[in-house]
Amino acid sequence: MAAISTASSQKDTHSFFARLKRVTKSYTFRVVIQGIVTIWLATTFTFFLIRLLPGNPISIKIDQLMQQGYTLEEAENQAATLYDFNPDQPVLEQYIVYLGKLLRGDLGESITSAGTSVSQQILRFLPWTLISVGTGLFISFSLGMLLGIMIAYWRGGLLDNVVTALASVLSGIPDYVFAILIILVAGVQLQLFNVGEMRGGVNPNIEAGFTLEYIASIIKHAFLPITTYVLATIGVWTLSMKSSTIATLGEDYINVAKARGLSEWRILTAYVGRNAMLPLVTRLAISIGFVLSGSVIVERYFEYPGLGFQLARAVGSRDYTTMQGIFLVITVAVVVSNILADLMLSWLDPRVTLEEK
Amino acid sequence: MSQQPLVELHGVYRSFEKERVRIPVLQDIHLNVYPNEVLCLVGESGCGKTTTGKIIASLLDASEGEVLYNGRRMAEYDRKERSLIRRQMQLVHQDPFASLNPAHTIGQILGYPLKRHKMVNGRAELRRRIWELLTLVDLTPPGDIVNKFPHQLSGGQRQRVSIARALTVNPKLIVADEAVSMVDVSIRIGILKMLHNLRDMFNLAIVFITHDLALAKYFAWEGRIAVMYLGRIVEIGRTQDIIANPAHPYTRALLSAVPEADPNLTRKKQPIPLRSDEIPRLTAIPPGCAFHPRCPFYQPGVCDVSVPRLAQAPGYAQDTACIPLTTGEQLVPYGT
Amino acid sequence: MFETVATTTGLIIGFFCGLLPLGLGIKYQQIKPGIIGFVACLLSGFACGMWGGVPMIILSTSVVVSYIYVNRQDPFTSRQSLDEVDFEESTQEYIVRQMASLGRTIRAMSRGLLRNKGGFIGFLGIMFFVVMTVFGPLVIEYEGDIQMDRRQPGATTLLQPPSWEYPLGLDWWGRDIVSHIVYGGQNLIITSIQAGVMSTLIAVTLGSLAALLGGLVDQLISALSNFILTIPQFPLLLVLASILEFDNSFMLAVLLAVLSWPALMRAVRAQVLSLKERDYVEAAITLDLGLYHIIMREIFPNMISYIAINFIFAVRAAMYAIVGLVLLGMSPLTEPDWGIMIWNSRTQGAFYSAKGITWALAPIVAIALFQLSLILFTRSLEEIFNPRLRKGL
Amino acid sequence: SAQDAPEGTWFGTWPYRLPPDHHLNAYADGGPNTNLGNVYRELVELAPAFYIWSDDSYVPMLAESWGFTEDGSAYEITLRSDAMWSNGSMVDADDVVTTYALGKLTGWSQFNYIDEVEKVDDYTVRFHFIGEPSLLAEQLILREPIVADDTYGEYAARALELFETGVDNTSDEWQALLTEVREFRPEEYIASGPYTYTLDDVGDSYMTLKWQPNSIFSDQVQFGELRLWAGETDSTTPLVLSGEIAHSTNVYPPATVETFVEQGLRIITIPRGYGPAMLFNWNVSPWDKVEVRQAVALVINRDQNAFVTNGLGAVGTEYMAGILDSSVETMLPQDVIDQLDRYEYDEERAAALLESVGYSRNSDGIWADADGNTLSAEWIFPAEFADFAGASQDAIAQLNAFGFDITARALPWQEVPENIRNGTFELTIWSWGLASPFAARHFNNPLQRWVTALDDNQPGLGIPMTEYPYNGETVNLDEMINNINVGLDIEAQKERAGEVALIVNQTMPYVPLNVILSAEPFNTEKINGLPEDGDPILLNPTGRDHFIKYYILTGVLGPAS
Amino acid sequence: MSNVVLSVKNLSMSYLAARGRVRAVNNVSFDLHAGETLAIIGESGCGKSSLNLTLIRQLPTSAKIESGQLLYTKRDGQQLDILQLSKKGLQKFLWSEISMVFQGALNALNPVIRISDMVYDTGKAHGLSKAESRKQALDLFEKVRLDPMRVFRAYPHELSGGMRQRVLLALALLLRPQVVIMDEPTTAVDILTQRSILEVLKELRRELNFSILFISHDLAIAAEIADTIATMYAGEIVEIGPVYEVFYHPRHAYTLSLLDAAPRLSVGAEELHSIPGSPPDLIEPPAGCKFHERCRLATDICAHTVPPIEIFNGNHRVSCHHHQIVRKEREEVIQS
Ligand SMILES: Nc1ncnc2c1ncn2[C@@H]1O[C@H](COP(=O)(O)OP(=O)(O)OP(=O)(O)O)[C@@H](O)[C@H]1O
Ligand SMILES: Nc1ncnc2c1ncn2[C@@H]1O[C@H](COP(=O)(O)OP(=O)(O)OP(=O)(O)O)[C@@H](O)[C@H]1O
Ligand SMILES: [Mg+2]
Ligand SMILES: [Mg+2]
Repeated sequence: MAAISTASSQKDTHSFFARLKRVTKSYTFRVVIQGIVTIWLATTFTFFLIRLLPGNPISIKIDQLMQQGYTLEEAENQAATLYDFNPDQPVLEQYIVYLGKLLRGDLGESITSAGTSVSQQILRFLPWTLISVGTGLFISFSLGMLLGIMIAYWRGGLLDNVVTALASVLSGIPDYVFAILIILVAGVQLQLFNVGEMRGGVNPNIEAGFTLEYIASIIKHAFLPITTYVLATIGVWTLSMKSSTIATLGEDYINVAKARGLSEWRILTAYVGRNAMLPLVTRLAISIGFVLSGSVIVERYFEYPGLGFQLARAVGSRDYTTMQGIFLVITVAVVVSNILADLMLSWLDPRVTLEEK
Repeated sequence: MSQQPLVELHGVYRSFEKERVRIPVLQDIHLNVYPNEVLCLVGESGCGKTTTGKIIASLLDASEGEVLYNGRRMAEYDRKERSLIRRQMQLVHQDPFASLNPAHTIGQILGYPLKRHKMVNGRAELRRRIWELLTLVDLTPPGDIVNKFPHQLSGGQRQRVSIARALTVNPKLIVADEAVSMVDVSIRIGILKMLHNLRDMFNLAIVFITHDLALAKYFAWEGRIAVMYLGRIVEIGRTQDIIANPAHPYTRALLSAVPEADPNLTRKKQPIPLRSDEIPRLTAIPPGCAFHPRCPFYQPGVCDVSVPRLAQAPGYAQDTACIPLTTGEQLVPYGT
Repeated sequence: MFETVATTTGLIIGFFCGLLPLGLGIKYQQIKPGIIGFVACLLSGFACGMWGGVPMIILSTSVVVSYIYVNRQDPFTSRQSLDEVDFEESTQEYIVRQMASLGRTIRAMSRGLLRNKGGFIGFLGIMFFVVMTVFGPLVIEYEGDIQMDRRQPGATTLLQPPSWEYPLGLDWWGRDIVSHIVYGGQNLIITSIQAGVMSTLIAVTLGSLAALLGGLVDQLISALSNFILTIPQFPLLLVLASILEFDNSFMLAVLLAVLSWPALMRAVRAQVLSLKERDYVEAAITLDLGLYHIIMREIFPNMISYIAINFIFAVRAAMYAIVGLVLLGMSPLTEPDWGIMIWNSRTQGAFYSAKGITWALAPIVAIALFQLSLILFTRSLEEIFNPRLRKGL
Repeated sequence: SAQDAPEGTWFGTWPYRLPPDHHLNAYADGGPNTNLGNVYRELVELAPAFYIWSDDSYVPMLAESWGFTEDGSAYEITLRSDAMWSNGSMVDADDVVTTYALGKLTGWSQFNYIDEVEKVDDYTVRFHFIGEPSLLAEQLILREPIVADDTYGEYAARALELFETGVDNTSDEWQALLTEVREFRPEEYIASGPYTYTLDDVGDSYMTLKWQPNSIFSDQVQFGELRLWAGETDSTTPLVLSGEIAHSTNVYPPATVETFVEQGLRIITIPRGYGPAMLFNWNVSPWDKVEVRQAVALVINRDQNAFVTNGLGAVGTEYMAGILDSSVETMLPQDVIDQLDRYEYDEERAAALLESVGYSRNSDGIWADADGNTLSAEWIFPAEFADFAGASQDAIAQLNAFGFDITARALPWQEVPENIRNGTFELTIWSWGLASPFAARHFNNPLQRWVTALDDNQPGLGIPMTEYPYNGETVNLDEMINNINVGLDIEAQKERAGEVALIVNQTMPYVPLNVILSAEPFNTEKINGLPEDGDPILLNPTGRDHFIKYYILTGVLGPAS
Repeated sequence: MSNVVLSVKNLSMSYLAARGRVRAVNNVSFDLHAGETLAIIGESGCGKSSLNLTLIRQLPTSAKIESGQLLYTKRDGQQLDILQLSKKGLQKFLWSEISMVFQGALNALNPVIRISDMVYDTGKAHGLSKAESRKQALDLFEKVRLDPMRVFRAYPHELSGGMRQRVLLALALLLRPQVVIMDEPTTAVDILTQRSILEVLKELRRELNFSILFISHDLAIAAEIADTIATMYAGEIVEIGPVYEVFYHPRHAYTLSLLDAAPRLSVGAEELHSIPGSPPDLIEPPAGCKFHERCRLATDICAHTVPPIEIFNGNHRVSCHHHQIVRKEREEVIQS
């Protein structure tokens, strides 16, 4: 019986259905479908959610104008025609229209800046978040790994005690506190840098381009937010890496490698480091997704033109379409970074094969 | 043996679904376990010994085929009876470190089943029973043991606790899954002897799972051995018959490969060379006789075509699953 | 939770509760544990009245009994053979024995607490905040109203820098910042703990269910957690916070819990899946000990340290989120509250004023210290719940 | 003229938006109105005239002369003939017509008063009134910046064509054109003022307005560029502190202002034109009872409340007449002023009032009626506005000390007006008064703003404006307010304002707590030419009539040497 | 026998534990000759692995070598004391002179890099070029009956347990050391795989002529491949001698008990005995002969006096008070 079934299953592989079955079972297919479904669900959820927010773009605008000293009459008349938004349209109808556009890759126009597409806005602001958050995460992850390995390898030493204590302290403080403290202490009190010059994403009078000056300016401006992100997250990475490394150090292959006379560097990197970082990769991916949405407060303090900054503005003015677009970006980022984590894990760890997962 | 078997496995198949791949672990197992007998399951790692043991102990269900307990299927019993039947089949695990909950004292470990199944009345009787059980498995003085946590005991002591725990519910059958392979050589025999004693005392049947043939031989000298290969039983019969006169090529290879604790004996042994060292994966079991790619007596066109069934071969007392043998042919080395 | 904060009645209750361990200690010459037991009863009675005193009687008496019991031979464990053993024991003896074992467990746990230096410092930190919120009000009066009379001649605000009279200075309303630090932790801490408890509960329940039941339930729970994990959390919280208009902080705790369980749920599920496969669980199944026993006695005790640690992390995360929400202008909490202090000091520009900087920093420091204590404390938790370190019953 | 830009730079702040949200279309959100605000926009696009508050007069900007026509049915302005746009074309009547054509299309409030904008000759434009002429309309006309025909002409022409056909603004054609106008993105910002900018000048942290030579003010101004730093209060504070900024229009909390003073910055205090008022929901008992409201007014110490609101930058309300105290003298007749109840702090009088409507203190010291209903309520306030939040918390504390039972709830600021509109509140705080020389506008906020100006399904404050109970009868308060500033007879307007003021004063439909001043930091190391304290120009409030606008244009302000 | 390669003299080592010093290796002396296979047998926890780690100085930081000499003679006759080597010197020395195959092949290979990388790493650390390493490795893979090219490119998880064990063997021989230490190299593998590894090992030994220090608790394997057997108990070598001597004429009660506890496959029904009790605490070992508490031959003298070391037939070294009784008993058993 077994003989027959194996033989026939080999024949099957050529039929159309078998191929279809293989496709539906393949990693890529599954991941893509799952990702799309998740994104759709999350999008739908947020769509209805944000329309439950009190106030709508028009009334918010009126109140803003009046805050600037316009009379109600003026403010209302101005605001009423400012936006192409009909608050009385049924939400379901809005949703269907939105979804239809989304399927065509159209994120719609910003409500509070008629004529500007949400994609334009996202293209404008996303890179800055990516630069700052990405670099921050990269630095804190790599530095945390390095420190973690080091203090685990020389555990019990002075370095270990100092770094562990410091990491514990750092991991106990929220990021926005770092943002405030950096500005206040380093900027205003100690005057270590010029607060004004450090704001924004790049110097205003620099030509955008692939020039040294431009890049230097980007780095300079991203410095403070990056420092904030690094300070806020490095402790956790260091401590996690430490415990992961300690676990790895107990493995036989490390002892064998030592006995084989390998250089300490080689052992530390290819044998300890690579194995110890495996459990951290998944967590790295999760954080990538989350920092995008978590940077609201920090970006606000540094006037950093990232997605969080724009999101805060959009929420404040109830710019539904922009909010929706940014939420979509964040959702996609979470989904994509999870996939990336899988890929990275399968690249780092040959035991993981995606097809089987 | 005309006795009513305790457990009967009729054409049992078992497979596991792992990451969307179906792994056929057991195929077409026919096996009876009789009261008070010793049955040894031997075979290489991953051949399905534990799975068989768990099916016997009703810890796992068969995917296909019938399992009868006392002649009836589990489903035919009512709730109460089922619980009783379950309890009559106990399993002793291989790893004495993992089989005792580190959070409980030995007294608690033994006390829970006693209390749960109302085997005792009152605290005094509970303590008396625990005492008896510990004495029974040679953990004396019991007072030293009851209040200890598992991590405070040695491996051998823990294994004894496991056995005592199995005894709390008055079982009829104990499946000892590699019960001594993780305890020290020097104390293995002690535990095995104790198992034998308990068997006599309580009329127990013991299914002894091991990969150590010498140990199997020692323990089941009066009983039976079933040799498994890739999810099938390839040979089953009285221990003495199999050891003296192994039929299946796989059994022969095994027996010839085992080193002996005696320099003269072991250096004189002639191992039967296999055609390949590679064990096929369960997901790609060779067609026909699963052993044929490695079998030194492989007969093309016979062995790789149809699956052999257990049957008595001429000249052998035991049952074996080898087509050439059961059809009365002589085994000739492949290629000659 | 601390509703019966430090009353005289509590003190009396605590005093009488403490007499039992003290008396026992004196009678059996275990003076030191007796006195410690007395003090523990006194303090906990003082802090929480009946709710603190009575449980503490049991705990402290057990500890004292465990010291006394060391010298007595257990008839059960001391004899060599079956015939000599007297298996009968009176209920009283039984209770005493059980108490001794409870006492020993407590002692083992406190040893675990002391073993890790960092963890112990964390514990002290937590205790500091607990004592501050519970007993602080005895010493320091809460100032909720504006104190116009503290306006100094010519001053344009009521802000004052630290002085002997007001060690942390005065806030914008001229109120003593110390009083707000002392009173302001309660709400935040309790809300965070509520959120932590709920999210841990949800995570543990759903995680265990998913792992134990498997199949469709498992898939549904996993899908739900995936979904929650992919929704952008922080903005979502922001939106929900303004939609739900929290009337009490409990709602906020619920919301935080609902959003934060998935990560822990996954871990618990994995944990239960692996525990489920443990041999001793299988043994319990063959012994037919029942599902309840398997979950509560076999699986749970081995997860407790993991759960406890994750509970701490959940509390931390909740506190982060609450303060973050406050900073974004969702301030569902009313004064006194550290988060609101940060908010107020920020809107009043205290960060940029030499007079106000302590107002701005005090709550931040308080929160950071509390969080740090929590983190450090997790190290001790591991030791406390490690059964390997518990010696004998 | 081939002259060079002046040397200096003005450092200001404004929370402008970043591209791509930032654009140059004055008729859409995200355009100059948003990005330059009412302070800086007129430095790019001049209005016909600038208003001086101290003597109620206009000084010319684009216009040369202005005034009502003889019969009063129209208003006429004549533009200066030498005014030029930055692209070289002249500022003429066509620009005005264009400005208003699109204004009408986008629904400007000027068209509540004017009917038609007629080009008389190249430099003269006539505005025809719908009804009676009014001084209010005059101000609207004179203070509206004029946009360039070169930029908007095409759309204006189409708008005018559309108006010819007689369709109204609900029609598809109208909406289609409106959408087109909204989405229009001018490439160049054509300026009549001495400054202009391109989108390249908009940076993440500041934008730069650059000098251009063609304006009538170009040779007067002393700054070669205006640098506007982005950001709201919290992110600009460090900049002010580090001396980066010459002047900021942001609202800084008093503690920060105090620090500014310590840093050597000059603080100039000018009117802001509003203050916090305690608002009642009239649909919720007992807040519809005049005695209760009066009692409330009596037991809040308004000076203390002002101090908590904004330190020395707020003044407790004195006259309680619904008109900003600074304007009471000029807007009301003296006999009315004498009759006004000042609601001095008086617990006994308040207690008597409450007892007169059946309240007494219960055992907890809380006021309760015969059925035991206490005077309890929830008070919502905007969390982000430190001043309003402070005022609320203080008022609540004071009321509770007297025996009310009020709980506070902070909300994101956007939610407070939303709740007011929907009538879903009991007590709250929002602004009262307005920086306007017209009494009607003072009364408008909050009386009309939160009642008659709302949609039909929005209960707002629940005040019966058209049947307002007063002295045992009802009056149409709404109409009374609307009529105040009609016509050109100033004395009659005073009388009418007086009647309303008395009603407000005696019935306390809301409690005007205090008036907030704008304490603005100026860095004298960066600028020169600031007015001395007490200079009449400092009566100009912040915002649209901010004095720096006038001083920059006329070159009074210049860089510090 | 020919010249001595490794001479261990009075080696003692202990671990620092919470309760005190764990004397895991106690005054151990033996000589390992060129081409000789020395098997060390003993119960779990008796210090076999600790001895091994001490020889190559790969002990954890909590361990301390207290005394002794490890004299090693290089091929060119140069003699050195391993304990005196500098860190650098040791790095060069290990693997090129002494290499080892660790207990538990599963974990001895880095799971995330290819076998080839591990080969290159090892080669590079000892000055071999990539090409040389590769050539050597492929050659050795061939010798241990692996498919060289496939294995060379594989990741560890792609290989079966037996293959991994052989890879480790090949890796150990990469630099042609004189001595290979093997710590239970076949415990975790199946009988047939174990057989093939043993065959490979024998072949390699014949071809490459290296000495083996073989650590095992399996008497049978020791019986099969060892030239000399050393019995270890509680950190001490209690008996050492040629394999036939030790198996057929043992002189230590512990060795005798071990032999009594080892089942043999081809012997039929046997009477076996386990050793009662468990190995002594290495922190506070018993006085006198450390085995006396578990020894059925023990007399008073055993409890007080440490038995002297006695040498029989020139190379059979024993320390047991009752060596004569032992010898007699065993001979009786063999006779029967
Ligand atoms: N729960 C399970 N899920 C998936 N696969 C399983 C499961 N249990 C066992 N298997 C697989 O079934 C096969 C046989 O397992 P089993 O434990 O019965 O073998 P065994 O003969 O006892 O091996 P060993 O000697 O290693 O204990 C193995 O390949 C194993 O991976
Ligand atoms: N790092 C360590 N610290 C403290 N004690 C140790 C350490 N390693 C081993 N020991 C102890 O030293 C003794 C000898 O251990 P070792 O591992 O050498 O035994 P073994 O004979 O190799 O046992 P097995 O057969 O189980 O491998 C044991 O009692 C063990 O508990
Ligand atoms: Mg098994
Ligand atoms: Mg070992």
